[in-house]
Amino acid sequence: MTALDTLLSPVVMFFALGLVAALLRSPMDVPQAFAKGLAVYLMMAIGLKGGVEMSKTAMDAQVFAVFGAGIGLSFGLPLIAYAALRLTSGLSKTDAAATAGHYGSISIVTFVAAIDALRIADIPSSGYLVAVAALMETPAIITALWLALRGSKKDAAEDAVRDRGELAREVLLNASIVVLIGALLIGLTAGEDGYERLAPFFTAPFQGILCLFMLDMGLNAGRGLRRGWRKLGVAPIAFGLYMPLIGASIGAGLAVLIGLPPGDMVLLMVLSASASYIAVPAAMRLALPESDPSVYLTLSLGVTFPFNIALGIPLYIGAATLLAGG
Amino acid sequence: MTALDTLLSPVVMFFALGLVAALLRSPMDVPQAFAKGLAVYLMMAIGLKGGVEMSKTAMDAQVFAVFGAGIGLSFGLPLIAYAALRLTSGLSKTDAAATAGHYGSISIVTFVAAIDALRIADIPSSGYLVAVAALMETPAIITALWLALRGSKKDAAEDAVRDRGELAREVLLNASIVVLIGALLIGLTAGEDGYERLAPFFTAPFQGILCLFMLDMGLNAGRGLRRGWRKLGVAPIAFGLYMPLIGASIGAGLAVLIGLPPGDMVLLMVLSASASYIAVPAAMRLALPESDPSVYLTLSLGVTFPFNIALGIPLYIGAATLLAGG
Amino acid sequence: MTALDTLLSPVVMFFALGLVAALLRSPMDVPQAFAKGLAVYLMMAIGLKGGVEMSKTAMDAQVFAVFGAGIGLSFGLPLIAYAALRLTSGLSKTDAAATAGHYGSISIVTFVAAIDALRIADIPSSGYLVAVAALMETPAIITALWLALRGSKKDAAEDAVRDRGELAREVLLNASIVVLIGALLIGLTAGEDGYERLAPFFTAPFQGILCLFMLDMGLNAGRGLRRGWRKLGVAPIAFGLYMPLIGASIGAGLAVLIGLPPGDMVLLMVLSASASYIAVPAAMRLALPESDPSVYLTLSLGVTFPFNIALGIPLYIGAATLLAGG
Amino acid sequence: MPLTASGNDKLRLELIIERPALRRAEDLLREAGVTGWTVVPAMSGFGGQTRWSRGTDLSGSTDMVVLICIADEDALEPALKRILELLDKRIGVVNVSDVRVLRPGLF
Amino acid sequence: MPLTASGNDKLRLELIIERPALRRAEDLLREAGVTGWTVVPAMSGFGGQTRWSRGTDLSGSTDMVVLICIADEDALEPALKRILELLDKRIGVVNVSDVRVLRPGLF
Amino acid sequence: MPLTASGNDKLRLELIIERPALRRAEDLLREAGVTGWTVVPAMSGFGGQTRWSRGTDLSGSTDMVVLICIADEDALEPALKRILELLDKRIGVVNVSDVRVLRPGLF
Ligand SMILES: Nc1ncnc2c1ncn2[C@@H]1O[C@H](COP(=O)(O)O)[C@@H](O)[C@H]1O
Ligand SMILES: Nc1ncnc2c1ncn2[C@@H]1O[C@H](COP(=O)(O)O)[C@@H](O)[C@H]1O
Ligand SMILES: Nc1ncnc2c1ncn2[C@@H]1O[C@H](COP(=O)(O)O)[C@@H](O)[C@H]1O
Ligand code: NA
Ligand code: NA
Ligand code: NA
Repeated sequence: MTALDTLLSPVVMFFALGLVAALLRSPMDVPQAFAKGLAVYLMMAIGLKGGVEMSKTAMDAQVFAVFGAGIGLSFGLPLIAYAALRLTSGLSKTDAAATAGHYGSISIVTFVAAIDALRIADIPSSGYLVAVAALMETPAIITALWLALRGSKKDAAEDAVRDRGELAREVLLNASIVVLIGALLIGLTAGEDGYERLAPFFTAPFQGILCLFMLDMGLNAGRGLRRGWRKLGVAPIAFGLYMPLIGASIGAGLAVLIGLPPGDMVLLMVLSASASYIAVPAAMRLALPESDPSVYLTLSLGVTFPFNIALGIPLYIGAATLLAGG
Repeated sequence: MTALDTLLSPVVMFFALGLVAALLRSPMDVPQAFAKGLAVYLMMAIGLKGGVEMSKTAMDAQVFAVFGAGIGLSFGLPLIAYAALRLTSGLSKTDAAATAGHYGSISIVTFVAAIDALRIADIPSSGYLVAVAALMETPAIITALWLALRGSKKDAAEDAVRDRGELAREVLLNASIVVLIGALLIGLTAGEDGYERLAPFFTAPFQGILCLFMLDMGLNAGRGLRRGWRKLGVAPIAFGLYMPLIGASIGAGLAVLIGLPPGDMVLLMVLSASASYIAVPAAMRLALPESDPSVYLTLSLGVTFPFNIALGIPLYIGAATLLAGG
Repeated sequence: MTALDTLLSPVVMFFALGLVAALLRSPMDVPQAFAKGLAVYLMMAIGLKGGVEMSKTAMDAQVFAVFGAGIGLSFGLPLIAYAALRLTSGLSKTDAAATAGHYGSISIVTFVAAIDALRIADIPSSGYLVAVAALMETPAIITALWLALRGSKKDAAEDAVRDRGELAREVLLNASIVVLIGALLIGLTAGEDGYERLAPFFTAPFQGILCLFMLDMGLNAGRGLRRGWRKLGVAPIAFGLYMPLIGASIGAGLAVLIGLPPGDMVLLMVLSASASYIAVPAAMRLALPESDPSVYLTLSLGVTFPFNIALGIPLYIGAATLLAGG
Repeated sequence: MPLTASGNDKLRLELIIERPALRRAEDLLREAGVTGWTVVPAMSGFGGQTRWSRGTDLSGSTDMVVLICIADEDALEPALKRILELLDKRIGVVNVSDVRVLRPGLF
Repeated sequence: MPLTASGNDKLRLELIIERPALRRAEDLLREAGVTGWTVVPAMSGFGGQTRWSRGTDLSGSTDMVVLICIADEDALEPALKRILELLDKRIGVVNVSDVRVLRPGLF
Repeated sequence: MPLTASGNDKLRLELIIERPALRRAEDLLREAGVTGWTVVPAMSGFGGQTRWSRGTDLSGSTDMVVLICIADEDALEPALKRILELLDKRIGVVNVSDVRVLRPGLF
């Protein structure tokens, strides 16, 4: 059974190990510098592999349709998220907008875990979805800022404008965009041949390094949750659980319209369902300093990330095989 | 010849390189965050491998006998160490108790180096000894606290009790216990099949990473020795050399009683002979702040660790092949 | 075509990626501790491989001639560099001497990139050039100090003498010398057999790790350049571009005299052409504190390093095949 | 001791601020003509209700830093007014104390 | 300048303490009602006889940290008494100085 | 409060200096009889014209560190004279302030 296989994959189990250790207040940690280095490695690896795969197939209309869908999802999902938060939770306009932005953007680690799960389930997927992931990082931030600053005092908007240059750099040139897009292009140029020489570093140890990284993610998620959950009411926590399902459903709908094969459908669902915890919080601290980081960090890293890793991904795989494989 | 082979193994030579560089006051260092990350890797690797091996064999009475022996050694060895230190060295009651605790507990890097040496010598060993290593980390701390606080002013004991929660977490949930036990369970669940996918990360580069880590250990041991040796008299330094032999002998005796094969006997000897320099010092700073860290850190990392790596392990392998293979 | 192949090798492209990201002021970075750890790995890897190769061939007169040539180049090149700088740039005596010292010493990462380029071009080279690299690190520093302190007030010279011990340790026992020489000796002792067990860590992932490291080098070079170029006039920047060519030419001349095969000639040219940005700046801050680090760091890391990686190495390979293969 | 000479009295500004706001604070200082400062990374902190510690937040956006700036009162005063504005919506703590310096000409 | 207004005077506590004792010190501060502090990691130090430096001791148990706390005298006084007790057997150095703050209401 | 007792007044030296010069500064302090200090790593800084930040310079030779030393005026005075000489050609900033300590006997 796919779902159980995924749940018992070493990647998920190491995440669970970290989560449990943090909830029990273990003093252990994976040094931040080491984990960040591993994150750069993971992004290089999926970028290169995606590029090599893209070098083998033509860019047809379907690919551009998925690019468009991804950008549309990133712009649009925060609107739904904002409405849901304003209606159900007591969050302020600013906090709701900032949080909504996280759910339009993506979590690259969730994406990587989904690629791993697809491999276990033996479902093929396309390399260009790495590009879709990079394209979906940023648009959500624009929607979030628009939601927060619309009709606000001149003051706040002015602030945001003054920091525009810095914000643009932070958002368009952050590590994941630079490394993903860069490695994708390098993979495209290097092609199958060039990749072969790099494969011993980038293919073979991928799963193992992902395990080590997931252990750290579990520790982070658990600590975030332990420190932040008190500040969150029931409504925001519920939002962190149902919003990925809304995102995944819309992603799946678009994938069916475009006619994507099941593997690619799963990845588009995962991108829609996942929430950012690196690029978007950094942008929000810069542009909306009065927003409360403990709300969005706890939700995206402490609630939505574990949900997607443990339950979401198997669920999306199940749904996609039903929808596409029918 | 086994002993020379071990001495000239790259793992031992890189340790020697670091040690010599530090004694010559080289400014070089391996960044702490990187070395700590590698340590987590090493523990994941031996935990997973141990778990996979355990998944293939039944847990019989002998296994439980070794668990019991390990726990008993960890509780008991500090009593011998304490008596030796109080009789021969001028160390205060607190310092002697704190130091004794280190020698009941274990050094996981020494254990890993021993596994490597066994592989060079082509002697098989069992996966469950990783669990024994984890079990032996903690009991010694309880003995040390009892030795130090027995009959002391209400004050100190009260302190220790007040921090009990923190101490328990520090001691029972430290990185090596969490990662060793966690990876062992994950290896058990994943079994041979799941491990195959992880093997490229966890088996192939193991020796190389161990070399890199050993270079750092050599630097640490050398620096610790250079800074701390002046504070130590001849008696404590002698203790750091003969105590591992006492520990190994008792470990070997128990192994003979249980009827362990030579590889497992070596590992039990190494666990008994090695001294902690991560978990126990942290616990002692917390529970016995008036103890002097430069005594126990210098002894365990600067004296006993190098002794075991360079001379102890080949010696224990030789003894075990004599005793068990006779 | 060799030159284009080298330019489009993943290693060079990842360097370019980092350089561009830094020039566009991307906030991304590879954690320093992680990059430093990778650097130790790279040096261990080339040291070990060099040592294993040396264990297979005899040390003949030619080898010692190359050792002598390397030491001579390191002592001598700073004299040329100093003259060039004093004649063309407005740099003070101290700054010119300090900068000159960098160009007599070597950049180990450039050396590693050249080994990689030789592999792509399928040109063999000898292991003992790793030893030449280590030998060339230091002599240039002595020439630089002599140039700077010659005829200076007693004061400055006295300072330099007072710190002699520290300076000697900094210079003779820095990370790259310790690790290169140490790993070389370990590789020599271990020989082909011992290396086989380490190969999965040290051979297979080499290129991939070099890519990751080069991304970081690109970021560093770009940032150094962006911050420092304003302080530099046209003459020093031109020096950073023509000095490697001078160095490479002299290196090539000596290689022709000694009768080196093309691969070894390339490596000697690269060592002569490259400039230090780790060992020498550290020594200069210690011994010539009044020298301006932004001059020599910007030149060696921001100008000469990228030049060698992108254009120099293919050029030297082309020249060497002409000269030696003619 | 040279420390008691006149002109040696300076102010020491210590600004504990979240890392994303650091660049803005630095720009303000530079615009106000302050000639130097040094930034030290914090590893954890507590503020009324919540604890943070470096490494738990992967984005680093809640990390705090400590900016230390030695300056003349004349240079610092205009900078402080603008920093007060900056801090309005930001997380941050600022304190100023009297210090003596050895090389007064530098500031 | 707002710095000279009354109520702006606070104390700055600087506690240099070994990392394993940090949590206890923080608990004492919190129990005494202090509302905020920031902790900065040290990289090395010297104390009479021995030098330590981060990274040599793998357990990190001899690492020192610097806790900076801006607070009212009223809040700090009870905390200091208990910290003095804590330091009795511990390794640590504590100093207090006078500072002025910009937003006095926060403390 | 014990802080106002006589003998509690000490000086706090804060030396912001480039890392390669740290060992020399420490030697000077030790020779002058100062009994303890703590060093904190800086992550970035600005000084008139150029910004530096840790990690960009691979040699670490332009990294700055902050040395904090609590000491008696008597012990510090001779040390300061020599540090002033050291700083002559070096990059560095030094300030001294008045603090009160809890355990005056230690210094
Ligand atoms: N009184 C204080 N003294 C020193 N640092 C403080 C103080 N109050 C707050 N901080 C720092 O500012 C951060 C955010 O504070 P807050 O906005 O109150 O949550 C804390 O985590 C501390 O690092
Ligand atoms: N006077 C002082 N000023 C600043 N830090 C100090 C001082 N004395 C001791 N320390 C710090 O406290 C640590 C332990 O000191 P000690 O207990 O004297 O060995 C030292 O390594 C320093 O980090
Ligand atoms: N006024 C100041 N306050 C604090 N740190 C300073 C000051 N001036 C310089 N620095 C530090 O000293 C370094 C070198 O300064 P400079 O020699 O002026 O380039 C800077 O990058 C800062 O880290
Ligand atoms: Na999303
Ligand atoms: Na033991
Ligand atoms: Na050179």
